[in-house]
Amino acid sequence: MLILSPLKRNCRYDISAPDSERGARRGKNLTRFLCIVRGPLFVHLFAVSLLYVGSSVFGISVAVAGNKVEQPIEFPHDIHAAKMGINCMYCHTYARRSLVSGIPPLQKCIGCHQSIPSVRDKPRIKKLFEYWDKKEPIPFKKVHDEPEFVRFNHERHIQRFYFWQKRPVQEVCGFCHGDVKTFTVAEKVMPLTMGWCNSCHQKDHLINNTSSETGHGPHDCWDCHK
Amino acid sequence: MNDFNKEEKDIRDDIAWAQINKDVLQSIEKPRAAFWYLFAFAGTLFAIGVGCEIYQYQVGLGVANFDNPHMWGLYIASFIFWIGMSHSGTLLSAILHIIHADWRKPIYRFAEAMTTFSLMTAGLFVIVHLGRLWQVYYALPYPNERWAWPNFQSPLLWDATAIFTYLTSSMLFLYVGAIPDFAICRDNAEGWRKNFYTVLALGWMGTDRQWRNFRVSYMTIACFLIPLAVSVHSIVASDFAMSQQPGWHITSFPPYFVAGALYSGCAAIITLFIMLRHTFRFEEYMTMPILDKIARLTFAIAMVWTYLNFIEYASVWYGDDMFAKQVLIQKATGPYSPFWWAMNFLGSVLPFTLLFKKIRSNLTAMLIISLLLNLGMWLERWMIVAPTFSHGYYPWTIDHDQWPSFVQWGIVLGSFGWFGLLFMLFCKLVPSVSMYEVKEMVYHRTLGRKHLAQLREA
Amino acid sequence: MSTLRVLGLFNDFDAASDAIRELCSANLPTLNVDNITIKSPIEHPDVESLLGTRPAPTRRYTLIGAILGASLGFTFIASSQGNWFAQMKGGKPIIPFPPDFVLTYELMIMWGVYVTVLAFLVCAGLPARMKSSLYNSKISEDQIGVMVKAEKNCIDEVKKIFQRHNALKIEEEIVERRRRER
Amino acid sequence: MSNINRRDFLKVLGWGGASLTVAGCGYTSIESGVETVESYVQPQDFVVPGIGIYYASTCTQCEGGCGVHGRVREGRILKMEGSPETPNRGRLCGLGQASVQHHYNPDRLKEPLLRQGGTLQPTTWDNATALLVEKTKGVGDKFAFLTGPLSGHLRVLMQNYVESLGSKNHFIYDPLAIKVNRSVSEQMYGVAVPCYHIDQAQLVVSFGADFLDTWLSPVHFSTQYADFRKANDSKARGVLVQIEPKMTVTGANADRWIPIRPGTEGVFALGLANALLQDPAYIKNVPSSVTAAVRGYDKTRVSQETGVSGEVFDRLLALLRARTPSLILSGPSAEGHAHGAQNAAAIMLLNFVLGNVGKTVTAPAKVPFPQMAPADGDTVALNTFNEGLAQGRFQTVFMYDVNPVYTAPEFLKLRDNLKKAGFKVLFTHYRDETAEEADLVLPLDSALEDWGTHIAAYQPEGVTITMQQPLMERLYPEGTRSLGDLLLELLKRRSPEEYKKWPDYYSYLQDALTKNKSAFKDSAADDGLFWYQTLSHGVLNVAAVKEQHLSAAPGALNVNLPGTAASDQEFPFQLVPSIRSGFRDGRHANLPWMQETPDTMTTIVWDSWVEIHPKTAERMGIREGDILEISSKNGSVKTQAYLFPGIQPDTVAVPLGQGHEAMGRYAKGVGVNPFKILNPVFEKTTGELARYATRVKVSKTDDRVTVVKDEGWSPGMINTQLDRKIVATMAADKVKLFREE
Amino acid sequence: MLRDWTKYRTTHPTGDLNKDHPEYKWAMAIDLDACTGCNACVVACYAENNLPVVGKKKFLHGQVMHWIRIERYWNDEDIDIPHQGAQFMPMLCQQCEAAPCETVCPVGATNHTPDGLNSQVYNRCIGSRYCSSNCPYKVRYFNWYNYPEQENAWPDPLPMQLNPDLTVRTKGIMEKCTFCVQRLYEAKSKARTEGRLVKDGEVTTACAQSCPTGAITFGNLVDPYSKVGKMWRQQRVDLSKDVQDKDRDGNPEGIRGYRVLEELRAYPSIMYLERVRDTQA
Repeated sequence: MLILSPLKRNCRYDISAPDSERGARRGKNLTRFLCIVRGPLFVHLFAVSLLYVGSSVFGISVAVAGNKVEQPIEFPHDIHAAKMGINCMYCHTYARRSLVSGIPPLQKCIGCHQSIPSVRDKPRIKKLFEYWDKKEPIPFKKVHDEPEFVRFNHERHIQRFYFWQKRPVQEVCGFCHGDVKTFTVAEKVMPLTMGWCNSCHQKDHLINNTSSETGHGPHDCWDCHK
Repeated sequence: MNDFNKEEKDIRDDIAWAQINKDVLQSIEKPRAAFWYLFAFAGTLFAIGVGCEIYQYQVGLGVANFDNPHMWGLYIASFIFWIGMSHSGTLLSAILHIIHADWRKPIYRFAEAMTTFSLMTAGLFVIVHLGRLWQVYYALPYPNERWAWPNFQSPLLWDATAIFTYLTSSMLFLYVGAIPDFAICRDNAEGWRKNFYTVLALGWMGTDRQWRNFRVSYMTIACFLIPLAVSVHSIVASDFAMSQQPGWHITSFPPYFVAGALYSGCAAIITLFIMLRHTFRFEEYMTMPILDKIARLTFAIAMVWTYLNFIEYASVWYGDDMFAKQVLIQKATGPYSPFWWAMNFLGSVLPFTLLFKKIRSNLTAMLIISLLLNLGMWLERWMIVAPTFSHGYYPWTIDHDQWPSFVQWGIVLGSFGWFGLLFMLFCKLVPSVSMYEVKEMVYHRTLGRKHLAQLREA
Repeated sequence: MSTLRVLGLFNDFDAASDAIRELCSANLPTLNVDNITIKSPIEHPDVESLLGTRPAPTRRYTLIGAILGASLGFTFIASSQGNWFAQMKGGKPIIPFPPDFVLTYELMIMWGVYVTVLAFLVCAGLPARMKSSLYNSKISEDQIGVMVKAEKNCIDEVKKIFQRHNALKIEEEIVERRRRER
Repeated sequence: MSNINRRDFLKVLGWGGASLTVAGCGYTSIESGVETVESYVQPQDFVVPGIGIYYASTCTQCEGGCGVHGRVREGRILKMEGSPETPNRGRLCGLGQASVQHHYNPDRLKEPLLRQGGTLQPTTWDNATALLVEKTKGVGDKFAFLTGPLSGHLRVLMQNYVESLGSKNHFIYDPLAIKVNRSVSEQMYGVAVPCYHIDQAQLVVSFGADFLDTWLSPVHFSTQYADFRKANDSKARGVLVQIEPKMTVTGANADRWIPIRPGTEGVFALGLANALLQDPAYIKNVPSSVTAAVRGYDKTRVSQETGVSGEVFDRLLALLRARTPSLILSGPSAEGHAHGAQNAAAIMLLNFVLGNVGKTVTAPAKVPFPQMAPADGDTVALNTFNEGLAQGRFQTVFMYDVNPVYTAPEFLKLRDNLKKAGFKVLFTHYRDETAEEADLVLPLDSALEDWGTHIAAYQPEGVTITMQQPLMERLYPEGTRSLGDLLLELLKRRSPEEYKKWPDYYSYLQDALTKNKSAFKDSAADDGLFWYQTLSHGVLNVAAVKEQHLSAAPGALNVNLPGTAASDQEFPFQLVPSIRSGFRDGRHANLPWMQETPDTMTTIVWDSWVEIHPKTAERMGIREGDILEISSKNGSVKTQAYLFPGIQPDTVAVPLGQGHEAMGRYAKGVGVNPFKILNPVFEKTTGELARYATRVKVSKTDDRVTVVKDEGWSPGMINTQLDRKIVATMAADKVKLFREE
Repeated sequence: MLRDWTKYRTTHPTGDLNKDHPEYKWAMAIDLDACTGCNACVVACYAENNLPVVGKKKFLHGQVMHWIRIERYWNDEDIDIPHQGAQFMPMLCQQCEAAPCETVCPVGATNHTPDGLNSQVYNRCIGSRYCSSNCPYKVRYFNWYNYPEQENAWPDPLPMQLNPDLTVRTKGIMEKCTFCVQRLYEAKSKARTEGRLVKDGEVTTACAQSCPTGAITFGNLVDPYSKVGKMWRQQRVDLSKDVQDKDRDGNPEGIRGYRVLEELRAYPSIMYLERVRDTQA
């Protein structure tokens, strides 16, 4: 496999790379390890005994999770989410209605900012209005980008944890997206690997905040794989 | 008693032990030229195979000319063939060891090596045949960040486990059995070989303690290997028997496969026997009587195989499974019929030539026959795999003209090259005749003669 | 008083066994049967039997290995099938016994063999550093060596016995000093 | 993706970018900061990324005019579905589905082409429009416009334009026209296209009318067919009998498929009529003249002329007697002969004899806007156009929605005649055969980018006007233009004050429809609301349609059918140029889906073939895959043989639509074009080209190929189920009936 | 695991549909008397599921990728002149309850979902093709080539038509009809948000939606009011039987429902209704 892997690279459509590649790119091995050692007792023992296998396969490295992404406009989440305390879904308005949460439309930013003269001359805001005048979308970079064979449904998670369980929105979104209050530009802090998803999907959660009835996430391959 | 004298000896019992060392050790230093020709030939075949594989890897399995009904082809057929090859090694080294048939001693070492290497070759085919072989690690049961385990219900996974077990076990068996010989090499070699063998010999000194434990453990492993070998090919058989397809879904497949395996294995041993005998000047040790014994063994197994073969046909013919019956008829009359009849002829009729002493004692004849038998066995595997695909349950996809492309053939050839390379390297590095055991053999014969003499006096 | 090791090389097993027999019967002081070692190119149970029964305990480990393989194998397979990812396949149970038995069987053999080999190495004291100089490449060829460890005083007697059974070669070394260092 | 203008495209439809990469290019692992995701600048409130929106429009793939709903996701049209509000009742055929591939076709023209120095060179639209104006300055009658069938406002503009140039030469050409049928129905029923109620018939006898696959409005008829076949204890299951030389899809679904000698359908029909009219119950249905006229067509004569056994004849007769109401349909294979009109008349006569008229054959509603009414094409148009060219009467020629160079038979020499015209303009989507002859080639918007109104020729339920509206932004905003806009612009040049109030075609449509919205069923009072409804429903039902009545005039029939042609030694076979629903007249040949979809009857793909009966083939020593040469007096084609039991033994069939020399990567060089070898036989009364009247000879060549088809087995095997229960068949009288729930 | 051991030891189908599938069991009923073989379903499937067009050469090698195919058989009796027309058969993945393909996959890329579908996880597939060799209907299709990339099955701008709800499969991956699972998923998600189950007719597959004669009926077998459920009950076809009661005594009252190769005990989820021909004609 090692000999052949260089050949493999030229196959852009291949929908899953060896884990060693992923691991090499950015390690979230601590969480990976946690994923391993949860579950049946024997799997636990087995995992410990075979950790060296694991490490060889998904290349353990001590790189910190998440990496800064260059964005055309350094959107300050800290100001909006922390200082202003704006609900995430005020801007990411599609999250509760669709699979994708969506980058807020430019209109949204302008809607408020044209009535906030105090910050109009800040460089970022200037840039923003430049785009608006050109009627061009801001070419933001995707920060949390699942592989395209994964169907992650924002609507379902928001419905379950925000609307039914009535958890605070920052907690609900933050579970996967990290504590945005502390970021300017969003960073990927969680591994978002299959094992990580499973670690949560196999837990029992309350159905809603009224009843004590619980249930766990779907176990059906086709719920997350497309 | 008298016939003990008359019977020609399968090994000279007055041969000096030192001589044995000399003869065998020289095989490692300077073989006949034929060795190097064979080596080059194997190399070429292997190169062809690699070329085809790279092409197939880059473009996709389509170039092997598979299609919707014909999902598998020569790869799986050859896979079974190589697994089958491996069994005779175990037969000679383990089974005959347990029943104390000591004529095995000069030849079991290379047979055992054959086991190991044909298993390696078979393993390659599993990977070559995959659509996304770079993902093969998905099939390994290791704890991973996906949290997904392989499917332990799949016969393919049993295969993997069984083959891995078999491969490693027979490797260990081979190695353990060779330790005393490594000691001999150590004591006689110079230069890098000295260090090489020193490491391998693990400081064997032939003390009674070492010999004692050696004897016990060697026997134990042998006992393990026999059920293992049987289980391995039964599991390979269950790849087919446990599926639902007409012509595969047959209860008698496991024994049938095992018999076929031993059969092709014995044939292969004859081939290699003759080659080694020539290239390494082993006339003293790989003697005609031994060849004669193998030939008889082969004939016996051939008859077992024939019997099971007919059982299979009969059970299909007289059963009421219309689909399976159609497949059988199509095998005998359809486009595959030449191969099918050839397989039956080579497998069941040709072995009868082994009844004749003249033929058994003619090296060239034996070489040709053994090769033909192997061909027959390979065809058998192909005839198990292909016709079922071309004439399955569903009439719309029944499609009789889909033949393997040059890529498939190339990779199959390559596998023979690969096996050849490994095997010859082995013979070059490890004494392919077990010296200490030949010594034992000679020693026991001497005792036997003494004992006889005493009897005579009395 | 210092202890020595003597190695006598004999041409064939008869000579060697006679020598051993005499050594045992000669009931020399401070000569223990356990201190007699045979070094031979091939295994030879009869001669070894002269030295009384000595243990070859590998089989015990084999049993342990096999049992371990079977039990752990099954537990592992069943638990990994039963973890959350498990989904029904072909209407079969999620933890189906027939396939698991096949795999258990294989794992049993696998561990059995591995442990046996390990046991062999351990029991046979391999890999060993050949520190004792009392080894002769002839042993791996065709001569049988009998090695005796004994006190200085009866060493000569031993040598005599060896010569009486026309040993081809007699070597000796002192193990005394080594012991004192320890 | 298409770099041409993806950027601008994304400006408006931002999320397109992201989802394109999502759909197209799989990324292998959890990325961060690799893909760009572009948000909307100003989204409409109903647009949610990740959720598809459906827009109503009209399918223009065939003359059926089905309403469609297009699924749009992030600004890209992904899939077409049938609209439940139109006669196709939410269904859509494969050809309709494939319209997206016309839209996204890699071979679509992206810029105007002008012939300079013999070759077509890219040019600008300004340049092109300027040329159009210049070349049409004062051409008067030297101007000709050859178009395909038209309806709705495009037809209005087209006529106005041609008139404004002072020309009368507007030719409407349809290579697969069923003009004969229409004119005969005109005589017999008094309407060109009556309504057929298959679902109400107990028995349908179709003389080669492939109504399930290619005839008039296939999807609508299929929905009717479903009801027709349903048996419950209130209604018996309808029986379908198909009489034709080559088995069509409809024939394949018939309870009884009767192969008949081509051209003798009329005789067979008269035979039936004659036999029926022995029975007083039927005599009263028709004037005595008819009874007299059909006398003499007795069973023996019929069976020896048509080659249909008397036993089969009797069975059918019994059925006709037993099952009423029935419905008799006349199709192209009966009409495509010199005496086609008489065949058709004879066949339609049966409807009168059996008293089906008014029951299963009724009058359609009259279209209240005559200038918008569907103008169906014919092949006479091509002949006259061709003559005009030959005499050099035309100096400027416009062509739209036609490919005459491909569809015209060889004997017309159209390619050469076209050279005599001074300036040839083609409005098209592809660089097809005609484009290669034209001087100016103008790329139009695809049907999914354009506005329009359509009135289908076949109006089963009242009169419906279907709206065509863009399902997505133009792929090539600079490259392509809407013909409506173009015509408006040209008209403005001529009479500005009349047209200046409409900036573009869209506003013209909106204005025109809103003005007489009173004419439509339950239309909102408010103009804005009305328009909104119109677009969201995509269909306008004309209120209070004028009821028509069929003028039962079977007397108009004057039958003197020829006997069977004396067996032709030189050309022993009759050629059936069969129609494939996927290709029609060949305009859809560049759709990969259509090429890849196996032909229903033969399962052959990506090629042409000649169907020949196994017995005949055996006689001539022909195996499947042999390359045969099919030659008529006017040329020959070479293609592979396919042994096909569903064909009359003295007949061979070659499908139309393949054999393009240009048009695109998928169509070019695939198969052969039987249009070319048709003989100059014309229908006597209408002058239509008799498509089924060509006699050919079949000669075997030395070449042989493997036929590329979906069915398995070995070459030449007739594909059966090998005693497996795959497709089970039950006799109608055994079936247990269930009450419809 | 030991707590609910029995859960791991159950087999399907148990005979109690609601026990096997508490919420959904997607199933089909295809009326062969209504099917005209017009191929609309085939094209609809190409459009919905991003199926590559393989071209003539690969089609010749039998490497076509249509998930649903229209089969055309001839009658053995009147082989010279097929008086009863042809026999058409839309064949797609039968979504068997006890699917032979599922057990044999070495990596478990194909499993049985709680909705009674036979799921195929493209990303998990390593291409051993064991599933297809074990499929009695041969309705699984393998990507022999890298169609999107190397074979350029979608030259620009055709990729814009690709449905973003599914992946574009690359070489070495097995694929098959999914009952348009992406549509089912959307409908289920919507229903879930509204706190209900999917209603009959709310969602359907691309083939069923396009079929001009409505020969294909798709729906939830568990839903007592679904059309498909009614048809199955009406035709007395029981999902969990390998021989239907009505067939034991030769089906005297002429009920048309049957399942293809039922005797193989794969318990397919698609019921066909026998084609009807009038013997008087």
